[in-house]
Amino acid sequence: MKLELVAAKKWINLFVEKIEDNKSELNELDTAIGDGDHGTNMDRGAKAITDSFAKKDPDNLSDLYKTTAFAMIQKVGGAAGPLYGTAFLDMSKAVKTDNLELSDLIQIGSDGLKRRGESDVCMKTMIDVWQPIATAMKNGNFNQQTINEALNENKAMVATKGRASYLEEKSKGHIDPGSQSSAYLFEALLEVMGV
Amino acid sequence: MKLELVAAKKWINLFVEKIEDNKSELNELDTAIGDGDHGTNMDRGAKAITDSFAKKDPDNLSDLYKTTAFAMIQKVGGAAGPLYGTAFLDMSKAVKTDNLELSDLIQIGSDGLKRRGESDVCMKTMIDVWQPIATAMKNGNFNQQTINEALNENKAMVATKGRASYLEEKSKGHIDPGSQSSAYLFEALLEVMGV
Amino acid sequence: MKKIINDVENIVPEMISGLVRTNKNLVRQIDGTTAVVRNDAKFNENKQVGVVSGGGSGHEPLHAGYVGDGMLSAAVAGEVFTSPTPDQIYEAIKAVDQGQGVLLIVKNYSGDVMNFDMAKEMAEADDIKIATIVVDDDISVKNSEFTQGKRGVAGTALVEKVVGAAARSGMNLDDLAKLGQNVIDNTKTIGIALHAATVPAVGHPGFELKDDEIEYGIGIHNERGYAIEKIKPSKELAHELVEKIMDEFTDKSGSYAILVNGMGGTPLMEQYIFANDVLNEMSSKQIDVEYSKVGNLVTSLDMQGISLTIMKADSEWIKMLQEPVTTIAW
Amino acid sequence: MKKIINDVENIVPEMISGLVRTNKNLVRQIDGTTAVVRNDAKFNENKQVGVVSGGGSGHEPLHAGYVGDGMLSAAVAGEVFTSPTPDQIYEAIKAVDQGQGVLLIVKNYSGDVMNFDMAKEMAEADDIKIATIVVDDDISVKNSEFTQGKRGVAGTALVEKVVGAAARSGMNLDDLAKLGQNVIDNTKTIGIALHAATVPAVGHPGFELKDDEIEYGIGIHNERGYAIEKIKPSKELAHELVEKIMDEFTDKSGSYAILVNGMGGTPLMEQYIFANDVLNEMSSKQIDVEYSKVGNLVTSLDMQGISLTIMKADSEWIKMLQEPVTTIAW
Ligand SMILES: Nc1ncnc2c1ncn2[C@@H]1O[C@H](COP(=O)(O)OP(=O)(O)O)[C@@H](O)[C@H]1O
Ligand SMILES: Nc1ncnc2c1ncn2[C@@H]1O[C@H](COP(=O)(O)OP(=O)(O)O)[C@@H](O)[C@H]1O
Ligand SMILES: [Mg+2]
Ligand SMILES: [Mg+2]
Ligand SMILES: [Mg+2]
Ligand SMILES: [Mg+2]
Repeated sequence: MKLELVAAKKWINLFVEKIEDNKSELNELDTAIGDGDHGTNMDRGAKAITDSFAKKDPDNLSDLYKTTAFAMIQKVGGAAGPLYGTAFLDMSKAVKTDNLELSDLIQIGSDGLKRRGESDVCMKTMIDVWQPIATAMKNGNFNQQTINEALNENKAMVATKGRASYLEEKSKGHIDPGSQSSAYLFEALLEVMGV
Repeated sequence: MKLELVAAKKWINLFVEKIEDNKSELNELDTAIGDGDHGTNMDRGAKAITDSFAKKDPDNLSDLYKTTAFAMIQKVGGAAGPLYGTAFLDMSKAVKTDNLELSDLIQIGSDGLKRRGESDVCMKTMIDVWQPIATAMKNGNFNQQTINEALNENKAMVATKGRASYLEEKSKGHIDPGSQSSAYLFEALLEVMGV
Repeated sequence: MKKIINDVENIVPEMISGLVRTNKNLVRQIDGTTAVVRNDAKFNENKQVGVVSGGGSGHEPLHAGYVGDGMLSAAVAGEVFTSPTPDQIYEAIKAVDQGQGVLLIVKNYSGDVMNFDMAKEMAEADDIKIATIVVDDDISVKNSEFTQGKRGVAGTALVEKVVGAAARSGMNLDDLAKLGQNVIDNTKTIGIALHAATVPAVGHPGFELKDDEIEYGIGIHNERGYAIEKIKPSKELAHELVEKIMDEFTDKSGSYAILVNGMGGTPLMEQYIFANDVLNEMSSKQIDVEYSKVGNLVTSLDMQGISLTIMKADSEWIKMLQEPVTTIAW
Repeated sequence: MKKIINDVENIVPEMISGLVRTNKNLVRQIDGTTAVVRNDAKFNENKQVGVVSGGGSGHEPLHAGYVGDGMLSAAVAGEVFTSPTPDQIYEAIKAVDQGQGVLLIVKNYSGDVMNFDMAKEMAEADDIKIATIVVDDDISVKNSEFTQGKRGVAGTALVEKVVGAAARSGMNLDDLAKLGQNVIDNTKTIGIALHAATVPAVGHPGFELKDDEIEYGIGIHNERGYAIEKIKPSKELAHELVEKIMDEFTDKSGSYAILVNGMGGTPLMEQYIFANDVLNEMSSKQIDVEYSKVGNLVTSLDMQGISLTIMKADSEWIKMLQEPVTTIAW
């Protein structure tokens, strides 16, 4: 399956909505094992996306993802800004000439996260959501269950990257905030895909 | 009635005891309408008196009051130090050649307070205890009742001197801490007088 | 009460010892006292009027933090919130007198006034010339015959800065006292508290405020203020405090200096936000601010709160405020 | 939560505006950013390697308070506890580059590292020479492959001081980066909290401690530490922290510098008492302390607590720590 411009725009807009609705929940998750700002950071990014779209409505896929990336890079800060920013920037570059299968697109985003964060799955970061979803898409069985399972596994992990890693064993039993915001991204995608 | 050396020494020692026993109560009174340190201040003075007596046991009345005065001046600080210090220093000077009637002695102390504090009765300070007691002594009717009434009147006053005066009307309904410590001084005196 | 201390009785000597040992090039402690005096080469060469201040502890960095070239010659620390004793002040006076006399800067509390007075009498017996100025910048207390008079609060730091600069420049004792009094008359402060201070010997906050309340007009010793209100945005606080203070100046022309002072438990972040709002207020009133300073200058232990000081200052005073000094904390 | 602020969203721009407007002679703000850059005459004449630091806000006076002659060329403020964005850092780099390149001083947090890295890539595309040093002085976190590595905390201020002095003296970019890394390797910090900080956007403290508890090993963003214990006298705290830090130095000879740092809500009084105890500990271990500094240098909003930094510093570094600087807050 490929996502065309209209659907992709709806995806990003739904993501923006979900972030705004769950700002305090994300802050609370980050208060438990981080520094309490992930909701505030992502909300700033969400508002920046809306502003950018209002200023210039993206008229092709590459532009849509690039605009999203720049809003995140320029407004989010923290760890989440460069991470989401790099994922979407890489996705934007990849669809410059041709659209891609969703599974390939998300895999490219996931690889961007790994490169920017010098990290991988099982370190209790948002990669624990992106990578299993990219894989599930490739296998044709991406659904809400995929997201829930990814979050559950993430919750049980001990962090080895990001702020939560300072807590070592004590990071267990909490959902990583970046994984939760990524879960919203993919729940938005599910809605758009109509699954 | 006159107080001779042995009785006078007992008086000061009893005062020291009462101050030490009631340090936190005096701090609490001062917390309500001052800055919370009157008990700590007086306790420091009390310990200094004991130390001075241990170093050199005063062998005449003038020396006894002077040692008390110096301990207060050098160790108490705040408002209470110079006030008690001046009262006892003036009393020490007055008994240099001859002992005095108690009523005259306390009147001299009370006058010392007024001079040092540029203050008088009805300003909600320790003078509200010293002055009525000096007067009662002159009239031959000094007893526990005198002290209680002085404190009661003091409690009802609005402060116009010292820190409590910043509270204006709100200083009403609290006993002035310096008046309470002076009450201990005169309760100690009552015990020594055997009334 | 949770505090990083040892015995409550030793708080002041241990604090002064820590301050002196970490600043040996700037200050030394006078033996047997908790008084701190300049320890720089220039001090011993120079002949200037000595400037001595002091008062209860708990207002750090006031006063010891302001000892040094261009500000105080010595500072005397009393117990927490308690005036120092006359003998300590007397020792400080003797340590700084260079034959031109000594100016005492006293905050207007009966304890401080009485103890400095006794010290003055002791020094005068040694033929040391002494003048005293009493700082009473807190406009939240009315200056009437029914009170002790206004309190000395954060404006004290500005007074010490101007007087210190003038003393360094060689001004004589009489003129210095006149200048100091003039500065005091043109310096007005008001403070608010979000949370009272905890005096170590007492062990609990001096008063309680609800989660959404602030108190206007508090002193620096947990003295209660004149009103409790719901907390407001910084902008509105700035508006109210600026109005209140500027009302005290009959002639609003000329230039001004401001000090936004943290009470000890309030982060610099909030102080800068408030300072920004104060400057907005001042410029909307077309009042010319030529000097501004922000920080924990005159604190009240761990109190959360802020005070605003406005000084009507001609260009000479502004210059004196700006001059570099060599102190621990200015 | 009671704070003197306006909208939570505007905390950082309003704070930076307050800081810049009250220090116009020292710093200016780069248009459209919350980056602050030197504004003194000497800066524009001088040709030196630029030194840029930055990070999340809430640690004031770090970093903007250290911009000035002899320390930082510019500082970039992110949102509260949030790394600044690459474009802001990039603007600061461009504003300070004088042809000799720019050194970035970054605290070791994934957000800071990533955003400074992106800014570096942007600047290098403009042919500006960039070197980066990453401060990781917090020994309470083990430096293993299983964590992000050690955190950058209060030692950052000392690193900025030494590197700033060397940059002023004309050291080139490569040597400066080498010096900086060497200083970092010899700087160790550990912190304790009595009360967690309240992030304005969250509205409640990051964690709760009982009335008699302290937490060892906390970070400057409310990161939990390694142990909760009953509060102890300052002496015992000093003993434990000094032991823990000195264990990290294999060779205990030579001279040392110490920094006793308040976390924002802890009065100077307690900091000096603790410093006194630290100096006692050091001298009982016959360790030679040649420089010491006390104050709220690297804070964590309104956190109550303290950190101790010990740096093994040869006489040249000690001299660089002592050199006067012209900044808002050093
Ligand atoms: N090195 C990394 N690799 C991948 N993801 C990371 C890394 N570091 C942090 N993250 C992600 O970033 C999230 C934190 O984002 P945020 O709270 O906005 O930034 P900060 O940690 O700077 O406050 C974490 O929950 C985690 O998912
Ligand atoms: N001007 C004054 N005249 C007489 N008594 C005074 C005066 N000022 C203060 N006092 C007395 O001193 C007491 C306060 O002493 P203390 O708490 O030890 O000092 P401080 O007020 O400096 O903290 C008051 O309760 C009052 O009785
Ligand atoms: Mg975070
Ligand atoms: Mg008192
Ligand atoms: Mg007192
Ligand atoms: Mg953050």
